[in-house]
Amino acid sequence: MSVKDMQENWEPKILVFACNWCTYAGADLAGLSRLQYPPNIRILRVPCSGRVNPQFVLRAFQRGIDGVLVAGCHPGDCHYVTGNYFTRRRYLLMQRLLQYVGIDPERFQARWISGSEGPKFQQVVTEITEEIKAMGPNRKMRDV
Amino acid sequence: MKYAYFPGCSLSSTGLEYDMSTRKVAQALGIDLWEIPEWNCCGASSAHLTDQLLALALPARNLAIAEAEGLDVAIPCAACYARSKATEVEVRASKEMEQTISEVIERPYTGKARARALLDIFVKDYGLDAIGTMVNKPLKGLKVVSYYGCLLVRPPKLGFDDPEDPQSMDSLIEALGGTPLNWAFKTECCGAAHATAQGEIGLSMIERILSGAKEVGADCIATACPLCMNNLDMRQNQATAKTGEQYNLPIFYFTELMGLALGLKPEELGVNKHFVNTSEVLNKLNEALTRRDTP
Amino acid sequence: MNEITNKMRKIAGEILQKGEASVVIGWEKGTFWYLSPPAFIDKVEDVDRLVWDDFCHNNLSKYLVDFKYKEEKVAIFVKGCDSRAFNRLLQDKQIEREKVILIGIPCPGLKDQDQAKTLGKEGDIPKAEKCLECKYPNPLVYDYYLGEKEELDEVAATKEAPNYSDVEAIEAMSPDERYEFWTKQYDRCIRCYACRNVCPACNCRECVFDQTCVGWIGKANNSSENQFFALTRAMHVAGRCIECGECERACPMDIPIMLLNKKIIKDINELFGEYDAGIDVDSKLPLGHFDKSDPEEFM
Amino acid sequence: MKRVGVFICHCGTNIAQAVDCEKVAQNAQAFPGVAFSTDYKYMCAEPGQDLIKKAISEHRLDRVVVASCSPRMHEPTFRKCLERAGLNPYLLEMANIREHCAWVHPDDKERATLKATELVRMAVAKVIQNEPLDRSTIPITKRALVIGGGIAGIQAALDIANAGHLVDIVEKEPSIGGRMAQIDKTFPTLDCSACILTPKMVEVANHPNVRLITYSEVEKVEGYVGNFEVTIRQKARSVDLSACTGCGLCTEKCPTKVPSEFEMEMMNRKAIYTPFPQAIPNKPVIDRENCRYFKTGKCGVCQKLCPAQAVDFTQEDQLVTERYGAIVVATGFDLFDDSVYGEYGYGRYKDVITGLHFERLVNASGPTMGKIKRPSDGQEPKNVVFIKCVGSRDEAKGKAYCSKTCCMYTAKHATLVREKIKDSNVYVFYMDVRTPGKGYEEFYTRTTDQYGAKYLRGRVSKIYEKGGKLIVRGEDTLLGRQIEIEADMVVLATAMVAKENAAELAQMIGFSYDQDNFYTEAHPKLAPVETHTAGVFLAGACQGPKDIPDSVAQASAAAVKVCGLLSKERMETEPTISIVNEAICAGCGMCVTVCPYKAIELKFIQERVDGKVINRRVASVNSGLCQGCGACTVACRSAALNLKHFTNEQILAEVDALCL
Amino acid sequence: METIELTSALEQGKDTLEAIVKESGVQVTRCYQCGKCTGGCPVAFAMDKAPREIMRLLQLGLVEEALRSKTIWLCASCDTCSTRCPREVDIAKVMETLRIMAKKKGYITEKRMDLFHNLFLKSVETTGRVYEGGLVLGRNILGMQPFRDVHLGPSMFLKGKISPLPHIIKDNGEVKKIFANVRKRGGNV
Repeated sequence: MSVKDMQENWEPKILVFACNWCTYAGADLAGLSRLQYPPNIRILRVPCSGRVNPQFVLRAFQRGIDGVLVAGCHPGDCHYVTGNYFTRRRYLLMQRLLQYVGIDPERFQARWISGSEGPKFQQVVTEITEEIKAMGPNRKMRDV
Repeated sequence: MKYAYFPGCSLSSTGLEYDMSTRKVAQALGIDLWEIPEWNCCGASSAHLTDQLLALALPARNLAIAEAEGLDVAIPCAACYARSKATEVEVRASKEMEQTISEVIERPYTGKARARALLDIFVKDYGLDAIGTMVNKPLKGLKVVSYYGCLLVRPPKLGFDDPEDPQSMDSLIEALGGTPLNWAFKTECCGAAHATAQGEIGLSMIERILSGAKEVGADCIATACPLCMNNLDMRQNQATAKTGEQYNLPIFYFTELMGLALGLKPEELGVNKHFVNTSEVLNKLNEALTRRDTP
Repeated sequence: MNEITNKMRKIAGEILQKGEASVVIGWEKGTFWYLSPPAFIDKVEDVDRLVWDDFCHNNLSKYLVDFKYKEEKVAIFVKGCDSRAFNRLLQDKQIEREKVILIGIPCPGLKDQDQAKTLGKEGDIPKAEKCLECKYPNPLVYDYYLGEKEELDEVAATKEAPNYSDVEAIEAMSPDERYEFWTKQYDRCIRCYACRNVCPACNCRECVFDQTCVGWIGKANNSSENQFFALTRAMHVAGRCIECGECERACPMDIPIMLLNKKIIKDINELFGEYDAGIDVDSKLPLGHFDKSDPEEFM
Repeated sequence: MKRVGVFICHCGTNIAQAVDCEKVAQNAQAFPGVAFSTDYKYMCAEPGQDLIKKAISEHRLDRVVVASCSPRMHEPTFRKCLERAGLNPYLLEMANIREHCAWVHPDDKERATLKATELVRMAVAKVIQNEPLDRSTIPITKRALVIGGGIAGIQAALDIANAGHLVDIVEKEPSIGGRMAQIDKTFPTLDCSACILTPKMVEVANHPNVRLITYSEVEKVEGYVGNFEVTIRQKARSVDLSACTGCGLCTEKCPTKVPSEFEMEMMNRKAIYTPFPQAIPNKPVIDRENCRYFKTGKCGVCQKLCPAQAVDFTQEDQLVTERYGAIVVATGFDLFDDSVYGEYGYGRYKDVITGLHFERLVNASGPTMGKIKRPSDGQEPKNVVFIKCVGSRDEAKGKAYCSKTCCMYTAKHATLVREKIKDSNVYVFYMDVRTPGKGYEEFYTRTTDQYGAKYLRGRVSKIYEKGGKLIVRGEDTLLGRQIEIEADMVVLATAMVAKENAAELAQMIGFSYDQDNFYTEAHPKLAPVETHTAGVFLAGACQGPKDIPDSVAQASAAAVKVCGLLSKERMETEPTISIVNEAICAGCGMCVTVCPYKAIELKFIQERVDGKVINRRVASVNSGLCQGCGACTVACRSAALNLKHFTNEQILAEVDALCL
Repeated sequence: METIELTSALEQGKDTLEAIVKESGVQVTRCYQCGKCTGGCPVAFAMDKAPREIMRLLQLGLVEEALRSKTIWLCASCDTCSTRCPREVDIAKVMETLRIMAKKKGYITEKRMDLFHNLFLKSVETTGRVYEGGLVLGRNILGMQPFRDVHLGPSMFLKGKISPLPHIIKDNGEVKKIFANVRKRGGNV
């Protein structure tokens, strides 16, 4: 296979940290509603977006992930009352820091997706997949 | 205290006495007014109905000149204030707007120079207590209704007082020794340019305000807007002719009342230039003072 | 400076004499004239070792952590940055206020050690980079004070807006340029952890990077692992960094660590409102609380 | 080496038509730790579960991965299955290959199969790290607390008490009764409010299982479901309740007059007073802020005259701490401050009043003995204007929400005016008339048809005074014309808003509230009386605007939830909670500040260091309070805190497995 | 009474409506037709359509009808409506936008108001300021009301309130440039 072929056949792999109560349920709803999206995302279930340690994100990049999405309940709707407010602060900083060291902003994103937002889940992961596909494989921070 | 001074077009013609009294009062209080050299019309009340960018750009030039001088701008005319304030707020809200405006007027303006209503400057910056100590001919017994009109308080994000029941002019009248009366038409529209362009409509709006003031027993109306002054003073005759009601309500710029209370002569303030006779009010004030002087 | 050195020795002597503290932490002359490492004085006769000069770089507050479980009191000299570190440690509950005697020293800004080495004693040695933009050269908290009160006021009046031009220069690069820049830096890292060891914001009992069982980080000394370390540490000291610059000074490989810390400080200020770590002991850590009206970019 | 069993479900054709299940099962064989792998048509059905059980014993499996539908659907099913097979239920992981795979990727079997394989690989990597976890149980304190003694609190307390449980009511005011006591009549039946409320007040006061703690406030809440520890401040009443006979002599002789809050300040009360005649307890309280004795040290008339010697100026606030198994919050509502409407002149014009003023004006025991007189001059108003949605449905100056009750009480007020003043005219400015309640629409129809109230569709723009009349100006939007009405009195249908200190109480107990400070229910449809905090329930208008029947219904519902809880001896808790590695913990307390449940506190442990015993500060998780969100695990830099079942090791293993 | 064929009206008015929403920054759908704007409008008595009705027309896509109304020309820009609107709809801004758009389309239902504004701006452009004497004169002659307010003229003159000649600011090149720059950016002056 030539390099060109490899690039053409390349499919990005995207990790989605989804909180159990909102985004995971939103993804379930997308399924129940048979809303199609590209098969590039892998959901990792956590109780709350506030459980997502920035080190998990860094580790994923080290291991060669092409993109990471952290998703949780909308502010004010957190099952654990305040978890996502901390998520918001933490990842506002983290996002800027990652960009600062050269990670493209498309590769790390955060979104609020509620349990009733199946269509939004579909739309968000479709967009992210397309953005990352357009950029090609991530080679930054990769532990080769 | 020093401010850039933007008199605006009306104050050099129909609102001459507003300009005269403003300068005299500022002088008496020791406020330094630096007239913006070669200021231009702010565009009120036509530009914003014709083109939004023009409406923002015209006042911007004056503000930019003041900014270069490092001064905030004192604006007596309510309409000029509202238009200038709108520009200041928009420019401060967005960098993009700042750039557009600066390009159009070909001068830098960042929103640093603030548009300030003269009334607000007297009440907030100078302070009512300080004004009170300067009063030597208190407006004793003078029943005044404060007429703010539209543009000092609306829209709320530009105005400096409560849009429904503003108090600054009332408290100023009180500090001058007068009696501010509560009334329902503080912020009712006088018809603005309608009186000029749409006589009938304008007149009905004027009547409503005049009878409202009469209803609460006012001796006179205080205003901060040359257009309101024009409508209420110059056209009071026409209103009388239409309704048959004798209003006899002198209209004063609040600066004229300030000047009188500070002991300045009516002529210096331009009080003699009114259409509605002011002598009754002036006599009343003198009488009250004489009564006080002879125990 | 001599005057302050004298005062230091005098007060240290008194404190030890009276038994107010069992040890006084200060600086002494090191192997070279441009080094003034920390000194731990526990005998009155040793107080003359203490010095105050252009090279008293070490942030002494960090050493208080070593005395956490000792019963006796410790006296310590603090510059502006040492005092901010002290406040931070207090906030992190790593020390107790009443167990420490703080002796404040107004700091005129220290000199660059590396330059000193090359320029020699007689050379015109420039200020250390970390001291150029110092907002708080004077101690914010102290029990004794070895300067004039006026100096404090003067300094308070000349506080300037922080200069982020170095951070902005990197922000202005393209993502690939930025990545290249940082990779070049962290390729050099030997993971000696000197930055961590000297940092008063790094006050964990056991650092995650020492926890091999969990596998937070691999043993390999490569760019990827080094960046994982750098970014994780930057996040861990977010809101805690008091800008003493010790990490960068301690780094044997000259990695511009403060460029990461300053970026976070800049972002915290922009995102969550003005915050300087270690100024107000009652303030909450930027990542330890939230505001419902924080910027909303994740819709 | 762990022995993982992998079970791929076809879900009929739901999964199988988009994912090659057989292939996934084959692929899984190769994953480290997998000892057995198979696929089957319906894993959740009886035969499927049997298959799992059989495989567990035959292949000595100690971990199970089921790849099927969402764990939100069948995790409990398969956990039970493991339990029946003798395995700890927490040794299960699920890979969601239906909702997250087959159903969303129906047209690309190859890549869907690849994705399913990877999801299984992640689950296998995680399950290898799973530990057996045990659910623990905690005892339950058999007493409930009701905060607020209005109609909702009274109803909840009565229902709990009648079920045989002990219950305390804490009421801030000197008497129970709440807002309903102020109201004159109730819609749509026009029953006298006091006539139906007072018997309930008496019943609850006399109930052997109920204790009233009036003139008191909750000051601190600690603990967790089944074991709340509540500190209550009993404010100094200055009257010994056990000695006082309620004869009323003190009130009669007290020389100090104060505007009565109960009468909306349209009448005076004394400094020593009972808020209203039917108050319970019907014993006075001294308002120390206004009492002459407390202000000047002189007077003391009440004390001198009291035949029972019950007046005690030396009383002080008392703090009592009680334990409760459950809490019902029924703190009610406040009224919106209408003075923000400068254009309506509330506060400037005496005859512009609120609906609650009107309730007192029309009440037979109110300041006018039930004769409607306008406040300015005591004249009977002939033209009365009602304005609805004042403060409600108003994003600019008020609240965005509908206050729900105003349409009906305004109809009631209109009816009462027309009934009491025969030659009156009643105008009601409205935007919509909302009458969704039994008999409500009929009542409204009567108001217009039978009582002749004129309904005008439009929001009033301005009210001003002219010639002793209030001129009300608005638009009749159905005509498209400006209208003016010369009114003698204007009644504003004021919005219901959350209590001033609502947020404070919610933070104290630890549950959430919305942007308007109304308390948030756990689920708007399916858990409308629960909060997100176990053991804390909501009743009445503290949750959102409600009328009396809604409040009473919700109170009874909350009571049932409380009874359900109190009827158990012990309760089970989820084991997926945080744990502290004390050896690592530096005791910085970051975890304490981020925990939304106040489940972590710092404690001291003793340790030997260099031969000396020292006290070292470390974090400690209260397993009853921790809900397992994991916020603390990220706040802890040194990872001294970890979340069971979602440990750092587990998540890292999943990340690694995905990226292989 | 004419029946409105709503389906096609909505379709036809779509683009103009979008332009109005974009220009004014006001989401017309937010209006819930309570009428508080109209109730307080000081000029409503003279209007052919209440301000609320203008908003309704826009909601239904009947943009043409709104653009041809007298109301948009009679609005005195006093902002009472916007200030009182419970949903914070800036109705005055909508009126402003409609008027600018009507002018572009050549629908000038109130010629005298339009004339006034034209003369006003002409004066600003040529002299830098408004020459009120000229404004009154020009309006009368061009507006076919030659004798309106003439009785006021002499006394104004005597009181020094109208000068016989316009005041022209020295730097007027700058003001002219502002007009030119606005036109360059597609301004509607």
